[in-house]
Amino acid sequence: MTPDRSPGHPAGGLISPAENTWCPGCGNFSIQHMMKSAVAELSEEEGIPLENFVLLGGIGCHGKLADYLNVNSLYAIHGRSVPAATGIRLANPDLKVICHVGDGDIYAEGLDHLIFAAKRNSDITVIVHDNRVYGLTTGQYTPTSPAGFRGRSTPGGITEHPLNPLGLMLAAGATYIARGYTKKIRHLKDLFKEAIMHRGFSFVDVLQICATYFNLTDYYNEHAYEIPAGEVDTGRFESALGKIREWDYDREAPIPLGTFYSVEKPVYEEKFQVLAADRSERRALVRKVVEEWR
Amino acid sequence: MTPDRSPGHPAGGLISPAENTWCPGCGNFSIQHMMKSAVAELSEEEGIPLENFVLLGGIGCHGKLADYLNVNSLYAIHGRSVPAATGIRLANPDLKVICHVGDGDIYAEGLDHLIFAAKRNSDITVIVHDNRVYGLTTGQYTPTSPAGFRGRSTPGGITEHPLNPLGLMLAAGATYIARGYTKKIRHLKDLFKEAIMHRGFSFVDVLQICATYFNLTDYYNEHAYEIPAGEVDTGRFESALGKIREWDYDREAPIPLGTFYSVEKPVYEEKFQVLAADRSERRALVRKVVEEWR
Amino acid sequence: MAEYSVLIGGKAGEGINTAGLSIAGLFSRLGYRTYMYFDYPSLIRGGHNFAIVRAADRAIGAHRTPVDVLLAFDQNSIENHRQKIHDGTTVVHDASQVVRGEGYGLPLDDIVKEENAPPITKNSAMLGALARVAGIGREVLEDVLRGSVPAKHLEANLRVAGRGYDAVEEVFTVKRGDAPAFPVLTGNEAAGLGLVHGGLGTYVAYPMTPSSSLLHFLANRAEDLSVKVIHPENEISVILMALGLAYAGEKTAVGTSGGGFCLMTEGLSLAGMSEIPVTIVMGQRPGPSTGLPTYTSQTELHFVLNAGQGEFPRLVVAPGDLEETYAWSAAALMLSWRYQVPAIVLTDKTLAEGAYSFDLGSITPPPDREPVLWDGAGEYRRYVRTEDGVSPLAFPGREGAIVKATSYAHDEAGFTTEKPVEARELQEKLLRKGESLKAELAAYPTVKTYGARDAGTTIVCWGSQKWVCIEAAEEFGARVVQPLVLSPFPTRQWKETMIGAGKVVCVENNATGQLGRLLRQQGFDPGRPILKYDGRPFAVDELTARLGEVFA
Amino acid sequence: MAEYSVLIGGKAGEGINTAGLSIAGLFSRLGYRTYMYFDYPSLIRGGHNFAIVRAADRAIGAHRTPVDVLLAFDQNSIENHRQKIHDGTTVVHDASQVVRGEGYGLPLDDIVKEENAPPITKNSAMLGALARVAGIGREVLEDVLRGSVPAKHLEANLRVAGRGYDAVEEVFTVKRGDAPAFPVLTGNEAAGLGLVHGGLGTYVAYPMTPSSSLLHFLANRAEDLSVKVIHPENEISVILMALGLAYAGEKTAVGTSGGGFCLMTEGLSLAGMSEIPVTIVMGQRPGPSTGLPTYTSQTELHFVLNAGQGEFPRLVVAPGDLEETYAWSAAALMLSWRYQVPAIVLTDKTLAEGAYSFDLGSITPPPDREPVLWDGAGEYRRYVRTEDGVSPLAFPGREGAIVKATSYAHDEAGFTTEKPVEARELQEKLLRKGESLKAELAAYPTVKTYGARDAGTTIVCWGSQKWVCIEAAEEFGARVVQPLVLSPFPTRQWKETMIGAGKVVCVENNATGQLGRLLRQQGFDPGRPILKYDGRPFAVDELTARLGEVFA
Ligand SMILES: Cc1ncc(C[n+]2csc(CCOP(=O)(O)OP(=O)(O)O)c2C)c(N)n1
Ligand SMILES: Cc1ncc(C[n+]2csc(CCOP(=O)(O)OP(=O)(O)O)c2C)c(N)n1
Ligand code: SF4
Ligand code: SF4
Ligand SMILES: [Mg+2]
Ligand SMILES: [Mg+2]
Repeated sequence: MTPDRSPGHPAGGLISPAENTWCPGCGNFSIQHMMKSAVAELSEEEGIPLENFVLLGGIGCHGKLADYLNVNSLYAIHGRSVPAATGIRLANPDLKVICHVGDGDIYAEGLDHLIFAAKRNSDITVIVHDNRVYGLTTGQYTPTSPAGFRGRSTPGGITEHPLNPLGLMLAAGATYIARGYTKKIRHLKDLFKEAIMHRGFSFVDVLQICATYFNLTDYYNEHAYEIPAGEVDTGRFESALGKIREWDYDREAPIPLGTFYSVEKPVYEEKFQVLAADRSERRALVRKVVEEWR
Repeated sequence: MTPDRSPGHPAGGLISPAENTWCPGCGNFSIQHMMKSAVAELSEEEGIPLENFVLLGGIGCHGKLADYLNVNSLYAIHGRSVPAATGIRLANPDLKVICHVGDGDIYAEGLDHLIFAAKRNSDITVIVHDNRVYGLTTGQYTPTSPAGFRGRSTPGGITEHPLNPLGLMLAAGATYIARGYTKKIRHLKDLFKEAIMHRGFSFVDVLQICATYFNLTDYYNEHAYEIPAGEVDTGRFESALGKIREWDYDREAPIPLGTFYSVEKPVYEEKFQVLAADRSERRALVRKVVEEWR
Repeated sequence: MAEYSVLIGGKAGEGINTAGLSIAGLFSRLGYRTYMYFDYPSLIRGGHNFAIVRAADRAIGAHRTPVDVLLAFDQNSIENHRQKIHDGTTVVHDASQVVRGEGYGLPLDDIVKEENAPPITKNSAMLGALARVAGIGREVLEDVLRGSVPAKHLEANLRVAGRGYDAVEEVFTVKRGDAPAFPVLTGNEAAGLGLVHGGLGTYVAYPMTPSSSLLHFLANRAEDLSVKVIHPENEISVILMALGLAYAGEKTAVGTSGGGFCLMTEGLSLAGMSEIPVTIVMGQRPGPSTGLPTYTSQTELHFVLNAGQGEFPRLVVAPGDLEETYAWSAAALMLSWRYQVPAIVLTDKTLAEGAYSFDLGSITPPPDREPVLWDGAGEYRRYVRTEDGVSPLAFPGREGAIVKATSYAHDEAGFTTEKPVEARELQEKLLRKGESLKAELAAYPTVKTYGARDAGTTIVCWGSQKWVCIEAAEEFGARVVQPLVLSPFPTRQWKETMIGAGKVVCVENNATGQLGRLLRQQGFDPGRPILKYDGRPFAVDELTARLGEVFA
Repeated sequence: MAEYSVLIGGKAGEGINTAGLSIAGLFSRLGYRTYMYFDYPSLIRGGHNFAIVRAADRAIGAHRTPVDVLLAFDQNSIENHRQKIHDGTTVVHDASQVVRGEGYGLPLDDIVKEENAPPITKNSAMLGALARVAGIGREVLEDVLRGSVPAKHLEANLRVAGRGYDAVEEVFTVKRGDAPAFPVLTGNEAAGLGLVHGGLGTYVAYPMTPSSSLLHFLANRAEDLSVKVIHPENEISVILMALGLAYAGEKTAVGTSGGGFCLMTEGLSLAGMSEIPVTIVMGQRPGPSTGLPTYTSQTELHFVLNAGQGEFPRLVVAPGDLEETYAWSAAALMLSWRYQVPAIVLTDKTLAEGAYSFDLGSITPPPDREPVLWDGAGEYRRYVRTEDGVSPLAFPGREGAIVKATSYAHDEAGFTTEKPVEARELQEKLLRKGESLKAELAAYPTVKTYGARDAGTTIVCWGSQKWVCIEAAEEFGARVVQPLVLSPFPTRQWKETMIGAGKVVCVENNATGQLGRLLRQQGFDPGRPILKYDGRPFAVDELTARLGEVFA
């Protein structure tokens, strides 16, 4: 398929008419626009028809992205879009399935699904809008909030330490692990494209600015850096882990951005590409099974 | 409290009158008896009253242990005993709370709870009866079944690779991580005691023989070995991880048994040891809050 | 009628279920319709399992307490069933296990040793003994074994069966019936086949009694039936994967029991709002909570009718035997797609794991219903308002369509809205689909009756308790009325059917009379409740006695 | 009656909710009872939020469409509310934002700049303007600000408020009423305080509108009220932690809304079987699924009545205002412990997030009920069978007791059983507790009525719609009947209350008439349904019009 097969969907048309209700200064805008560009560019460069992209949204500020892009979408429920994504990919191997999820959404409510998608090497992409706070429910701590964080459910500050989601993903068997930051949009777009094109499960934790409840812009601007080429051997577990552990979402430390891990493994859904039969063929099969019953 | 304060509960009396319905040769017997001894010995050695032990069971063959020991127990639901355990510990800091869970139970159905108990450093002990199969539902694959495993839901064999639960626990922030084997009962008992006495979250993955659906006795006997003293620095993440990765529940490799990791961190429940008030005191507080409302 | 009842009992792990199915096969081969009740506790080896196989010269679907032959592998299999033994009962027992035996003792340990056969062949010895006791020819016995035992074990089984045959005497003579030799299937197997008939592409499930055997059956026959079978990490994942599959165009069903269904309720509500079709096979067992996991109940009717937040239509059907299970599983799947509503096939352990003669030829298949697909004209709007409430479907990957499905209140294109008028219209659209579905169902056999309309006494029942009611009703010349569809409730059909019902009783396997409650809610009088809630289904004679108290 | 209605509108993030509460405070201070309806979409900044504050010289709990004063921070706050403006309405707007303004324009940007005050003080300017328009003295205004604004911001607020005061004229005069200055609380706050009154030790919740503010309130006041507040990873964990806490003796409540409640249903059934008490505050909002997350509905009645597999008693109460919320939250917690059943306090967004004058002194507290505790004699058996079905409690750590709680069918000691007789007895024990609870509730005000018994027309309603019905009923001289307890249903009280009810209507915030369905199920005629299902509660005038259609 050549890129100009979809003239009705220029990249500009990818922004939907839905009214955008994110706060001024919200990092979600960067994610939205970089995902839009990533989709448009992949469609052009790789000849993927625009109708073959599917976005899923969790519930939270992040999930609104499903409304804001003019792309197929399943705006699902809190914490549960990842298994739905696997279902979509199972039904149609041509689809590029991308989950936009939140840190409360997928690291708290639905963490097991994330781990199993990684374990299976389900051929989907998960973009976590990691603002380290529950935005839409007005500011509670999440699994990546730093120790001491005072949210509305924990006004005294939490004593817990955050999860390092990249470390968890590595332990779970994810085959692509990256981190982006909403103030580095070009870099973010490249990560999105890489993740989407990765065969198998791809995971991008995006440090997303929440302008209203947890604005870490200064902190991130000070600490975040793009991993220089060659500094990580993305094919090696130990090398990836070393880099992943450089910052633990808690300590004051340099925050590496980029791709930490990228390997090939058999894709879960491919084992199920059995012959599809239509209904009347299936009925013949039923009759056969009953006739030869034992 | 001196050990002989509980004359009504000699260690022998710890076996309940409930009829035992495990299969002959099942590894659960070892876990039951070693937990019984661990409890009895801790009661004697540490002066922990027997009534301060609470066992929780998941649902599966493993969970029956809750019936089989004459100790306080909450025989809960599939995959969900870990948060109940945290609740128990929150209510009463004197209790030693021990979850007996299954690999289907806690690595599949309820994995998020396990990870969060570790993240919080909840002061409970989790013993996983890891027979790497769903026993009570007659033999399906679990998250620790090896690639190629043919279960009743996957007669063609799975293409997925297993999770390494110890690796996940380390990534989640567990402060005590160990592995036992039901054919090394003395070692198992020592691990149980160590885990129960650990302040904070303790986790023991027990390679448990399922005599009926997945009998790995020969394989384990051949590969399993106790980690020699000093070979792991249990206070160091990297050292623990190296040992944890020696065997990944899949490859043919030596299987280390013993304690991989053991560190101290603040205990989750301790932050909630607020002054307990009785009901009439609480009512006075309510009145005060209303009177001073703003 | 000619009928025979055989109980076979032993320990879990000894193959009692399979042995029971072989006994059913024996009678099938002779031209009888069979039914098997299988009773087992929640353990893997040991304990006490038993199967009661009943065969008759007409359709049946329930057991009776007294048995003609009792085949006992151990002492429990005699002691636990004393009340089933009467003067005419022939007892055959394993003399190596049973000390206080009666009837014929077979030294099974010796027999398998002498025949150099594996222990599992002891079942064949019992089958042989049964054949002889029942005056069934050796050639029929061997025929049945040939049809059920894998080739490499056949010889040993034939030898051991012969030993059983020779060790006892003919007590009575089963005459050849005239039914064809129907295969013997469980309710779960019929459900699986029915779903495939309806167009199933993928089945997703997490194991849970009594629905696990549906998962196992479809997994085992996945290639034969051209379906995909997926077993994910838990039931939340099950329902969400199913919705993902269906959103992308794949006809998908899931199976579970009460505890797993709890975990699916949030996904069910998502299905309701997003209008993504899914069919749930819900096998009831006694709760609350883990309860009696391997036993039976009819306790989830109101739960499935009301599960999930918000108000949305759903199809709930409760078949009562294999043919209904097949037909309504197919119909549920098709109607779920036609109206984009969730469908629930409500079974229970009695039906799901019970085995019955299956007459595929006798089934009137439900009408073929196709989903309404987008015609490709204009701009695609996933939730376009239509008269019957159904919006045409397109699936991602279709050129020209942007398919936006959502859990939020939404406008026609699928974008979130919070406007009061749109919210109201959306709710009305959903309810309109329910009305359309209800209208369509008017042409389906949603309420079935058995017996004479002017009987003057009526037994109302649902699901697996249908056949026991039919048999018990005969003793009283009563009529049986069974709703097949519980939602949308077939109000008109019910009203018409119940005209002149006379004295009414409502038979259920629960403690609170759930169908009775539903009937009252619909404005009907459910009559006197007859309830059983010990985890076991009614036996015909037991129900007859209970009915006697009311009808006397 | 003397009454005033003020609407304040602006963008999310501008503090409209707080401003509304200050307005309510102003009227409270003057001796009025107040009610505030707060309307906001699901977003954090921008959009359109508004509060309608109504004050009257007697108890109220509903809004009316026409307003006396409209305070508009932006254009939307005028345009969206055209139908609320009438001849007598005074409009005050922020002239820096509103271009097509009417009434008084305040240059709020200039004012805060000139006063060197933070933007949030614009609310005080509006409050000042309102005070002047309503003829309320400056000293009252300042008093209210002193009572609500933190000390360090007080000065700036006073200055800005004064600017607002000075910029407009007196239009009417609010006379001093004679009620004491009641504090203004939300339903969630009353629920939290009521739970503490009932003995709450720990509150566990995962955030979800409309119950999040209960979590925030208790977390904020945890020390003041001596409770622990826990926010775990999801709702499954919430309910299981709560059950663990209660098993170990801690009185625990949880809060959620429909989607979260779905995830708690398996734990609810566990509570039913294991007989571990838990109180669930269930705030309804419009579904299905995510639906309209910040709006209101009464759609989960049958879901909460039937959620969870198996059959077990539960207490379901639906308070209709703050005093009922306080009393019944306390009662729910105590009765849940007394009968070892789950209790559900069913609220909705209207009640949970609506604000009302709270008269703690007027509340007749529910009877103090204590859990039945083990007397220490003999061997402890957790599930010993008793006449009323309640087994004495002991908690782990108690010497001499081995406390075995379980999800399985069990014997008296708590060991698993699969025996039919024990299973039946267990089920009967559970139901017996429901009967005992029902008997006890006979002494509670489970059905409330307002208006004359011989009115000849009756409005039935439940929960938050109580007050709008009371007001609308007055126009027709109709009587209002409100069930406070929905399960176990107060059959006798209902029957007695409805004698001579005459023409009956049933008012609900849902599309299918859920209370109506419940009444029919209980054998009562619910009358004509009057339903609203656009996510908004009825306004008094709106309901009056709808009633007029029926009563005319
Ligand atoms: C089952 C369930 N529980 C709770 C909620 C309420 N809820 C909506 S959004 C949200 C928080 C979202 O936080 P996060 O995922 O971090 O997203 P963000 O708003 O920060 O993008 C919650 C708890 C819900 N919708 N469903
Ligand atoms: C919510 C729910 N889903 C499914 C089940 C059915 N079930 C009971 S035991 C079990 C498997 C247990 O496997 P595992 O945890 O490995 O325990 P094992 O029997 O091997 O000890 C399952 C799936 C259940 N009880 N509850
Ligand atoms: S609350 Fe935070 S995450 Fe949500 S829209 Fe506003 S800035 Fe963005
Ligand atoms: S099935 Fe396996 S785990 Fe279960 S009791 Fe038998 S041997 Fe043990
Ligand atoms: Mg977030
Ligand atoms: Mg297991």
